[in-house]
Amino acid sequence: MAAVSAHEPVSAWRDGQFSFAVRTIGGIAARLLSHTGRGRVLAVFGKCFYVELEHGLLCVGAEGFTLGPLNLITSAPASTRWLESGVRVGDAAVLGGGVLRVGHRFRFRLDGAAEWRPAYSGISGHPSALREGLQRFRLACAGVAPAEGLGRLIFDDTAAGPRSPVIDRGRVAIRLLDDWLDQVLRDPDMPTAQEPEGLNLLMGLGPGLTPAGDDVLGGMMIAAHALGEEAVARRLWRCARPLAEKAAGPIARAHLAAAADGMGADGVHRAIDAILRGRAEDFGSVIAGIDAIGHSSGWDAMAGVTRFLEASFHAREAWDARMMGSAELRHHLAGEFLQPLDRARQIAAVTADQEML
Amino acid sequence: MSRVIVNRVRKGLYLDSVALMRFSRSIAGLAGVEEAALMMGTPANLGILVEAGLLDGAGEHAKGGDLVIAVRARDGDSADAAVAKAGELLDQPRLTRGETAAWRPRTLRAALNQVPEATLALISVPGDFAAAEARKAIRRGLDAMIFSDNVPLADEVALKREARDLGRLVMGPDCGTAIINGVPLAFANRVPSGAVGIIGASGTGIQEVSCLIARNGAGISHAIGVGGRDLSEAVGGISTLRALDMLARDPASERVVLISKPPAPEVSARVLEKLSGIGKPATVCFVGAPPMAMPANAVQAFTLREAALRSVGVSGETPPPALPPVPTIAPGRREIRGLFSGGTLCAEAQAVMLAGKIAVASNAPIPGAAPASTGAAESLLLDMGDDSYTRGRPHPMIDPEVRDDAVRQAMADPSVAVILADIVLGFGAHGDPAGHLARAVRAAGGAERALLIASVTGTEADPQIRSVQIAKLEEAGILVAPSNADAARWACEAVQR
Amino acid sequence: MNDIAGRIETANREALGRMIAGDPVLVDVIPAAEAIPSLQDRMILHAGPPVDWERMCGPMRGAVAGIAVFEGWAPDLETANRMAGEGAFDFRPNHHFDAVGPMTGMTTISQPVMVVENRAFGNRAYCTINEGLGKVMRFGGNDAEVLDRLRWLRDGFGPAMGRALRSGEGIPLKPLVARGLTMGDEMHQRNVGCTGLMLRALSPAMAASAGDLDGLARALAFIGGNDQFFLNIAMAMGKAIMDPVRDIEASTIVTAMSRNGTEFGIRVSGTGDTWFTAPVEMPEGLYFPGFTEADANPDMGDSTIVETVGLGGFAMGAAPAVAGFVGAGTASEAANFTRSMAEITLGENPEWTIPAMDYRGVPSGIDIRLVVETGLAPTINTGIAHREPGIGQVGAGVVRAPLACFHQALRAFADRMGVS
Amino acid sequence: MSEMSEKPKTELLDRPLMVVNIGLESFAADLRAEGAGVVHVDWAPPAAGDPELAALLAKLGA
Repeated sequence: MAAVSAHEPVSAWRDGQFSFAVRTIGGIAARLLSHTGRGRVLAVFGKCFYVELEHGLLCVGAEGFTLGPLNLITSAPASTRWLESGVRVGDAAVLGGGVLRVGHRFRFRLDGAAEWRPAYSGISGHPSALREGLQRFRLACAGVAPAEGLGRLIFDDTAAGPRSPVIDRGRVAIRLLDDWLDQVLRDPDMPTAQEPEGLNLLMGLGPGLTPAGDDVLGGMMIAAHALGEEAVARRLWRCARPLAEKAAGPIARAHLAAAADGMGADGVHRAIDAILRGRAEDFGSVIAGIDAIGHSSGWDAMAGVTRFLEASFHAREAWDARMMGSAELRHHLAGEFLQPLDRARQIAAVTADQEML
Repeated sequence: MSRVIVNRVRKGLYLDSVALMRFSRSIAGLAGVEEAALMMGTPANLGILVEAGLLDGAGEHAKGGDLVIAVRARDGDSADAAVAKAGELLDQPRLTRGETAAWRPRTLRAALNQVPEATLALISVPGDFAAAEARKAIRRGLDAMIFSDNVPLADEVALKREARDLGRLVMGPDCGTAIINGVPLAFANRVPSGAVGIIGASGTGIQEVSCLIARNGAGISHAIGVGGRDLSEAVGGISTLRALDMLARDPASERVVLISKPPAPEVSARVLEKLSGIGKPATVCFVGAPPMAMPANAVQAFTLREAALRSVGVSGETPPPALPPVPTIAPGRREIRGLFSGGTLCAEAQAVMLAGKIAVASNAPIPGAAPASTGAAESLLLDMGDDSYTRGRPHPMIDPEVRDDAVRQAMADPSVAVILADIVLGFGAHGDPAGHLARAVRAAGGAERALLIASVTGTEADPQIRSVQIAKLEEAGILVAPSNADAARWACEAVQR
Repeated sequence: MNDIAGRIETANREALGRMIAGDPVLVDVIPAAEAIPSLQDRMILHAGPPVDWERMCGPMRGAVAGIAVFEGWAPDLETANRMAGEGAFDFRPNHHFDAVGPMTGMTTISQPVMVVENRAFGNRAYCTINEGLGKVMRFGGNDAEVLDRLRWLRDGFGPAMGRALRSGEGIPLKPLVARGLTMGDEMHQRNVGCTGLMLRALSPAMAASAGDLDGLARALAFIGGNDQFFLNIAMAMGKAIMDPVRDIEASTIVTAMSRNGTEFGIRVSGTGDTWFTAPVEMPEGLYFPGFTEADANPDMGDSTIVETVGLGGFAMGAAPAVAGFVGAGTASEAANFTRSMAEITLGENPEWTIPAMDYRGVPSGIDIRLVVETGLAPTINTGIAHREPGIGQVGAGVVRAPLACFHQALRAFADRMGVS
Repeated sequence: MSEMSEKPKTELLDRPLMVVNIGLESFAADLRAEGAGVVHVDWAPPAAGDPELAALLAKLGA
């Protein structure tokens, strides 16, 4: 067959086939790839394509593609467009001998690939760090979150900004979920009978491959795992799963199932880590990480994350107040980090920001 | 100002939100479009589409994994255009799986490379290309059957002269019917094979004769259509003479029937002279022609029915069946209105009526009949297969709708006593012409109306099954005669009673 | 009128006969100046119909600058560019000098050319040696690495291959290509089978006549490492087969198809040396990962001489892997390309048969009348070069010869025959 | 075109019918249903309907 461009290792090309190394594999994808099997290409997009195997989906991307539970990051050049290079919906996918073959043109070698799992740096989850982190994060992404989708639910006051049917329904759903989270986080052994309303409004809501509403729920479950509240995540998923089975397509369902296991795109995990540590300087790269996750799905997930963190902060605070029994303590806690003067200016800045949005 | 909502659902189609957003905006910007949305068909999104007044029946059943294209526009056209544009945008280059498309040759030359033993080219391309394709065929040693009409006369003449020099046969143009070695071609009927060879200048003439022969227990060796203008002065009967040579040499053909409208005098002389030399008994039926001198081996028939009976040895004089009892026709009604899809069947009906001393007019008059435009005669027989009716519309045998208006008018016309109609079955014809006519008649309704008489040209072996078609006509109160000639005779009797 | 058709048929039968009777043999590798006496100093032969400096595409300009430095006509690339703009070099098509060249197709005096002799008619045709993959002169590469390789080809590989060929009777190419067809090659986008066969044919003689072992090892590794090594030989073979078919009065057979990155040109037997040209079309194909259509250079190269003799896109039925590779549908649809080309050719080549199509011969003798009548333009399996000089191939696809060339040719032919 | 003259004279009536159908595909389908030999030509006007070129082709024996 013919030559390959100069800066592409000739080894990638052999007799009509391109063979690339897989650099990193997401946690869930790794489980799928641990045994042989057959499947097919389910959908092809610019930078990635989804392969449906017997037990689930995985997503193949080129160099620099976002890390995630379903993702395979390969050595294919970053500017690769899979459709233009011949990947087609329906191409056969064959897994065996440490190699994933896709159609007649592509081979992805799995040996030596690193597995990726979300990692948190010893989060204390101390309410005061959490509250400050949330404020700093909101400040950093004011005006950055896109108008589409539910990203603007990150901010408390969503009344501002252009109205849309998606936001209207989303706000109603979030308010219902906030109330439910508030109770379940305060009283973990709340009777399970109480279903988290608002899920049916949220599931499948909004544009995008994985609807915005699904990403919000995903963000909530991921945040729950991050804060050690796996039980809450499981309860959310127990109610949401049947809705997802009926309403969502296989790709949205796969992402939700991963979130139910506490795993989402790397950018979301980094954002949670930064918020919980309250560290200021990370937010620039955190914002970029979120933006890299599909058009709005990173921001939609962060809406779910911030809602969950907010609810868990209030529940923790109420619990502390009950324990300490006095308002001073609350004041003490609130003031510990910020000098009174800073606080006033701080609050003014945040409110000003929101009008501008 | 009526607004139109159009939805289209694309099953299992995945698009990321960037693409969905881009497409929605580009469609919303199209002319006449008020609002457009492309969303995955999740229940929540369908709820949004309802609220935005964008959902219609098609979009309702979309599932989570489907993509819904929803458009509200000023009018139907802009809505459809917008949905079509959305479809275009969505159709990324998809290589369809599926079995390999068998290769179909693009030209006669390539087809002959694939199938060198081909013997006949059946040509039904638009008229102005048909002669050129036929010329290529005869030059490659094939005979040609030209189904296409609207072939210029000069092209027909030049083509047939070259065919004569090459010893080839050109059937047509406008040849709708032929049966070769028992195989029906184009608009033919499925008739048993037998000893009678037919040469016909008209399609429905061949169909009527071959079906009547079949009904009388005999069969056809070959039916060769030569086209309506072959026996004209300009063409000079080249294909008829060639066909006579072929049937003369053909062992399977023991008898020959020749059917056409009255040919030009010197052409008919030349044809009859050739006929006398074929060494086989022949029946000649120049529909509408006066009695003529026939060669020793030939006998003249004046109707298709008579020609069919004579060719199977049944004498023409056997008394035709009489008109069954029918309600008396109201005094005001005097006219016979004939609505024919078959040209020669119309000619035969005119011949029968003229013989029955009834003044007849037609848009395709035989000698002795008045042109339709004069309106002089009381009875009007229309050949609805004529170019004036089929300009830009399919032939009435394919699309009976063409005849419905004329049926309604005739039923509503108080002066019409009898309505005559032919039903032609066989390959290529409409799937249920009788059912169609029956529905048109019932729809026209009206308590007191004209007498309807029809005949069914076809066989039990035809796709439409003749007995089934007859039953449908009789159910609608339409009288069914055994042949086209009988139907015409019954009409005369009904009017003269 | 019928005698015109008769004359054309007789002429075409003669033309097809000469095509089938051709007996191309690879006999030598010698410097271009020695092979082509009319090739002068500062003359640069290029692929495709005539094109001047202003209208040359990026890769061809890169190649011109590079070859000028290689031949010592300019000290460096910038000066070479300036000189080219000032008309210092005489640009001519390869085809006018019995030569062909892939992609930019640079042929100049000191480059070694492979010599294919048509033993049935005694004519010879020439083509430079295929440089291999990636950054090479044929894709417009012109840096030190490219020029060093050209020097090695001139001083090392070329002479070695020439010596090997001269030590024997030459290598008949028809039987070799016949075996290549049974191995899935179509001699344009896929030459892996024939390259292997050529290496087996050459190595004993190269070893026997080798000056030093390192040189021999490098030469054999050079052939073995380049799947497209045989492409240039197939092209010279195509040229050697078609040249005796030129200038047959009243013949409507196409004797050359070629593109220069700007225009696609064809020549027809019965219309002399005239080129009938039209803007070259963009190929439809699949891109190597990392590249898209935006990176593609319009179609370029004399390699369509391969389709002219019935191989390449015409023999796709023998190379199902190519159909998949060039994005021309599934492998099982490859045979349809050959059947489609059979609609516009006058006959089949009985020596080059396709097993998967029941040993049917490859469609041979493109007739401009059939192309115009059916509207089926010749299908070409083409490599897609990057728009920027020196990056190399970025994909492969199928491209159709523009019908406009054939309409022009038919009208010119009719005039010449006194038919209007 | 090139093997025109040597083609033996085929007689329509005395050998099994093998039809080259050029035009309406339904005719080919009917013939196939009747078990007759037929090859359907995917026909298009010569020279894409350009009358001038088509005329030239005819004169040049295409």
